[in-house]
Amino acid sequence: MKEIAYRDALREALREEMRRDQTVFLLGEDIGRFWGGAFKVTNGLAEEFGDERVRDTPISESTIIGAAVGAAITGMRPVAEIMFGDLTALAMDQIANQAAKIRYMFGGQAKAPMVIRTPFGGGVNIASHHSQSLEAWFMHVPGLYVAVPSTPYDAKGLLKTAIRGDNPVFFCEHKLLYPLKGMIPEEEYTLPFGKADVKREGKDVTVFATMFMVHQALTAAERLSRENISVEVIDPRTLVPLDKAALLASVKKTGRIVIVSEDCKTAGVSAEIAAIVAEEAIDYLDAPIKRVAEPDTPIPFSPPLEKFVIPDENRIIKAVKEIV
Amino acid sequence: MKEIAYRDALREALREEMRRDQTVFLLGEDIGRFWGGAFKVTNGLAEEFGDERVRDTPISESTIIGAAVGAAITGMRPVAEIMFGDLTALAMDQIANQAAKIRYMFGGQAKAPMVIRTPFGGGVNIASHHSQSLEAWFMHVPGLYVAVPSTPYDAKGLLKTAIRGDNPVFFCEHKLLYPLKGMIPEEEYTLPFGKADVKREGKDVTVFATMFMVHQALTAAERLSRENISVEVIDPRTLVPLDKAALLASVKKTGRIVIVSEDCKTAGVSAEIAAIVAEEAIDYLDAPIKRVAEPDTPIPFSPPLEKFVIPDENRIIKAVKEIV
Amino acid sequence: MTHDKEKLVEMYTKMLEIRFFEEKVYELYGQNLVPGTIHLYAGEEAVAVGVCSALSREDYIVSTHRGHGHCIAKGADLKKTMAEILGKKTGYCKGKGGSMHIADFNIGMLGATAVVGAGVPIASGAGLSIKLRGTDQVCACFFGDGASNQGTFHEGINLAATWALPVLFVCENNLYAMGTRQSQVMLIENVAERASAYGIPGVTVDGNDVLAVYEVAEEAVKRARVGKGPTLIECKTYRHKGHSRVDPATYRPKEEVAEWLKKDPIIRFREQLFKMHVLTEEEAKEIESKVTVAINAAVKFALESPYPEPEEALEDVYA
Amino acid sequence: MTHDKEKLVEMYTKMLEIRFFEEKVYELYGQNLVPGTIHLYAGEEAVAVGVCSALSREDYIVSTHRGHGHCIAKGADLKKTMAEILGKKTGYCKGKGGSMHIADFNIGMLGATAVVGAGVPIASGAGLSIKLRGTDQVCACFFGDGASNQGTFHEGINLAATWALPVLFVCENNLYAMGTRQSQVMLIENVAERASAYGIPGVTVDGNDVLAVYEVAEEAVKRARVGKGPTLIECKTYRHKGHSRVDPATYRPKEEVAEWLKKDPIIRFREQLFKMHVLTEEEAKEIESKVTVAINAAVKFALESPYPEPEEALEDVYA
Ligand SMILES: Cc1ncc(C[n+]2csc(CCOP(=O)(O)OP(=O)(O)O)c2C)c(N)n1
Ligand SMILES: Cc1ncc(C[n+]2csc(CCOP(=O)(O)OP(=O)(O)O)c2C)c(N)n1
Ligand SMILES: [Mg+2]
Ligand SMILES: [Mg+2]
Repeated sequence: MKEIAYRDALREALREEMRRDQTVFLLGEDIGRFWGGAFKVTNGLAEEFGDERVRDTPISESTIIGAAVGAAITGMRPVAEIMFGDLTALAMDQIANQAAKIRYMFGGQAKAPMVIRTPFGGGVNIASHHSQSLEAWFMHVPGLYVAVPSTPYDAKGLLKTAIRGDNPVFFCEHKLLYPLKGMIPEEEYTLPFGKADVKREGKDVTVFATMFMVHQALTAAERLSRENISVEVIDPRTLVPLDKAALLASVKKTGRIVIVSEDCKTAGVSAEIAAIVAEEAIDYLDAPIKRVAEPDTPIPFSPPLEKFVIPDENRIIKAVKEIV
Repeated sequence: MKEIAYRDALREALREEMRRDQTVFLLGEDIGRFWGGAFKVTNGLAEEFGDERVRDTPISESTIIGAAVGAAITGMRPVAEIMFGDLTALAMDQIANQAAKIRYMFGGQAKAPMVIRTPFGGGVNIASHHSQSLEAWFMHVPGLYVAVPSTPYDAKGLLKTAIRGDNPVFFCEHKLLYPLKGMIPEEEYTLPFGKADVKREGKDVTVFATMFMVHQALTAAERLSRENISVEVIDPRTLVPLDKAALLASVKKTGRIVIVSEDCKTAGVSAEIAAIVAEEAIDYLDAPIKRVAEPDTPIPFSPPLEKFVIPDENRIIKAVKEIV
Repeated sequence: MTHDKEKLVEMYTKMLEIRFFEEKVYELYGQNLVPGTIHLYAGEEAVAVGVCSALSREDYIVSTHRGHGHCIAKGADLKKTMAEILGKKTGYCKGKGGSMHIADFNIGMLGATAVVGAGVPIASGAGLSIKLRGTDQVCACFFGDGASNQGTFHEGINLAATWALPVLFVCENNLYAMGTRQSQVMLIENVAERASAYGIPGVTVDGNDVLAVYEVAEEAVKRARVGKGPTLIECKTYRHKGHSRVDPATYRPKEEVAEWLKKDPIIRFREQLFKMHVLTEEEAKEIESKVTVAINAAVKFALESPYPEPEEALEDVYA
Repeated sequence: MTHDKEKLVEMYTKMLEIRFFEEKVYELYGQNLVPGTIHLYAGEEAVAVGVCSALSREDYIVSTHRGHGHCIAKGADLKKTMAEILGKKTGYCKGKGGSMHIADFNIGMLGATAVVGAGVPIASGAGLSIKLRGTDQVCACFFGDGASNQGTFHEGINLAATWALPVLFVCENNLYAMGTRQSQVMLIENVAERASAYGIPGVTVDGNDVLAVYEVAEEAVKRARVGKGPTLIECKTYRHKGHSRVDPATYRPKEEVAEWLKKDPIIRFREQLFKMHVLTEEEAKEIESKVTVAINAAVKFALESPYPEPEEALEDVYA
């Protein structure tokens, strides 16, 4: 095992897959030798693989994705970076109407093995156009997979799987996670999609969380344990496919669930999770379902404002206490 | 009272508001004198109000919305038409990042009184790029209102309110509803946002439905009544703001809810409604929450395939029977 | 210009196939046998055939809502095309795509997208793929005059230009986007003028003259294959029918329609072939009956084919 | 060219205000007093001031992530601008917007969007609004070289061209988009050449020469006010610092940076004013100290202002 930062784990995945498979290549704005990616994920890769396979693009988000689609359906495995998750809105047609549907519309003739990497999340005071978490939009698009790694280990293993798979994967990263360190094996590994990870076992209440919120949930769980409340923290690792079995098993065990998600509450990730539990495990619930999410506002700039809207351990603790 | 088709009711709303207020104008592709709108909603308006106020645009969805934003924040009240709801994906940045956030980002200085009209829904065999229902994406965007009229009466009343309001409104229409007829008053009226309509009263089970699904729900309710199952059909009319009080009151009364929505199930409209009930009325539920929605597939072309994916009265009846 | 008789006859035959195919689709639609909507290619045959004749089987094309002609020109099977348009299980896309989403990956037909303009970046991506794989393929991307006002046109062509990708951007300028005249939505007369914004060649050609289109396309293909990058080719043409099957197209002046009908690309090409002594009246008749037979067989096949089973709707979402 | 002394001095003063303002922001950022990120305008002052000097208070501007300069040039209050950048309640947007989303609707500053290129259609919309309301306002839209590769650039300008909207599309070509050189992402040398794709005038001007910019802008404003439609103005300029505060900008050759620093628009303009006898050394000093005082007052105001209350985050979502 070795210790590595989330961003470096992502880079290792890219590097290993690019070495293994000549059809893998990267495209995006400022991902090449002059910048190395806005968050440095691709730093050094242009030097190793050349400018042909690590391509700096114009500021044309829609075409970054469109070009990836065209390359993917003709034999390549592009990994496209959209510099900020908010900007995926510019490419929504290419993502949702083209990449995701191209296989289906054409009756299974085509496949589009491509990955769209993008950072979501707030916490660094860059306001409404650079701080959103929009996973829910993409969960709502059949044909896409949606990965949401919360640790370096998950990030590397899931990204390798994403690149090797034959479906378009919307791969979410998180600005605050990039510097986060964690242990990963020295040897090569991949992680399956649709397999949740119990980040902490517990018996009184299930906390379902993704991305940066997993860490808030773990902190909350630790603090609650001192008050003898035993929290189970479930991290789905991919939202599509979703490990429903793990989610429901945990809920059936604890009888309570708090769903934590760093996106606007209405029609967000937490809504779908709550709905699944309400459909399939309601008889096991001993308390109402709780959602901890952002209020329905854009993300404000000023630190006290931003801090107010992004869920934190205190809000999780409060929610847990309301139902145990 | 008079009988009128949904599309004509919409046109009446546009005409009345354009007569009342010089700042109201329309823009969109083929909405003018040569075509009158792909679904004929704007037919005849260019003749009455001139080409300056009923503007045919280039095929530039993103700029149709962007131009509406620019006009709205400088004193006009644009009503933009996007020819098919699927194509809003092309304008997602202008809708979600600009129109919706412009007020908030600028600390309340600006307002963007604009309406985005677009038809959703399947049923006419025009396949994956022209048949989706994407309301959930827009519910997830704070700063937007989302209207979902199911009848000529609701369509006219809500559209007038949308035009008069000071917020951007995402106004959903439905292809199969355009020819649908219904009664409306002779005299002028408007309908408030955030006020649900009980389309049919009942006591055994609540069926929450929107748009074309309201009619499927009513048919199902009628059929179920013959088996002595009393169904209450709730139509929220606007998804944002949502009349939670009416929803919860109905659920508390019936103890059961089936949520019907013509969109892909995962992270769709039905997820949010289910989540609200699971958070706020779980103790009143006598059965699991049921969602009736599209399976997670794009909309296929061939009639038997399309019919299979779009929810209908039979699926609603089946869902109701599973919980009563 | 090619003087290869076989090739010229093949081009003529393809054009005829498209025309007869579209006439059948028109007819079947009137009989309520075609679900949904259709956008006929009749009148524009010289564009698809001119361009595709300059391509090899390994080359790619990216198509649009008005895609039947592109398919046939690239060599698609008439039966599977017709079956798809009728929503049958035996169609190219098993009935999932229909008229607006036909594709045949075996012949490099990368599919039709019904989002106007969305094919442009996809074509650039195919060009990029070619470049990275180091083959000498090219990709031809069809789109309309209306599509040239989409952001994707700008972005996609700029990308291909900058990276010198082997792509032909073929604007089928039929003067209208639905009911909207070109002059209502842009100030310039020739869409090809936009090429200068990307530093690539732009050519405007008579889109009803199949040999002229062929020549321009051949030149562009040559450039593309040797790494000189994309060309924007604008073909001035006209659709004989309304935008879609239900459109009476009353927004078009009668004289304009009449004038363009006189420029029918098939009649023109036939006259030319006669003059060139490549074709005799008799041979022309023969081709016509051969094509009629083929189209009728396609219709029969499509009509007799079963619809997909409802549950098949759940397949093909993921690989 | 204007020879009105008052106007020239005002232009010079504005440029200085921007420069000193940016220097303070740079300094405050280093002291951890500026949250988030900032994109400094230093070096590009001649563009904003040249253009805005050709506008009246009633005219509009649409701005970008690099927007401090646009604000100040349009006449924004230094205090409220600085307070916003520091996230204070007294800022233009009550701390909700920050550096990338400043706006002052009272002076026609319609706000900065941080989505590159997104302002272009919004500016066209403002132009449309002007046309429909029948006022004689114009709207100037600022954006970068990088932004000119966005689909919105194409769509937005085409719309304004077609409808003859009173808009100035001002491309601040500072040669780079983050670390990406212009030549990496387009083949043409002058973004202004793209104007021909829309049938409107395109002008490339030395963006470090405030009077040259002013003249070109004045001409474009004149055209716009009489209904002749938009102009695309490309101003070649250079940012003195990195893209954002944390960028060391090592991708730029040292010689290039040195050369451009020599072309500093403020120094150049001052020399010009001396030569024109519009300004004396002494007067220049006076202006400098006046501006210094103003900037210091703005900093003091901003630093002493309170942050918003957390719950204010919930306000201003809907009207
Ligand atoms: C992005 C988008 N906008 C609108 C439509 C609706 N629509 C379908 S075809 C068409 C006109 C296209 O015109 P053009 O590009 O000139 O192609 P043509 O139909 O003339 O071949 C429109 C507006 C669409 N399918 N996609
Ligand atoms: C649509 C979009 N893509 C990417 C970014 C990230 N980004 C911010 S500024 C910038 C460079 C913009 O370059 P240019 O338009 O030349 O303006 P400049 O910064 O040089 O003034 C990028 C890529 C963004 N904010 N928006
Ligand atoms: Mg056309
Ligand atoms: Mg730049």
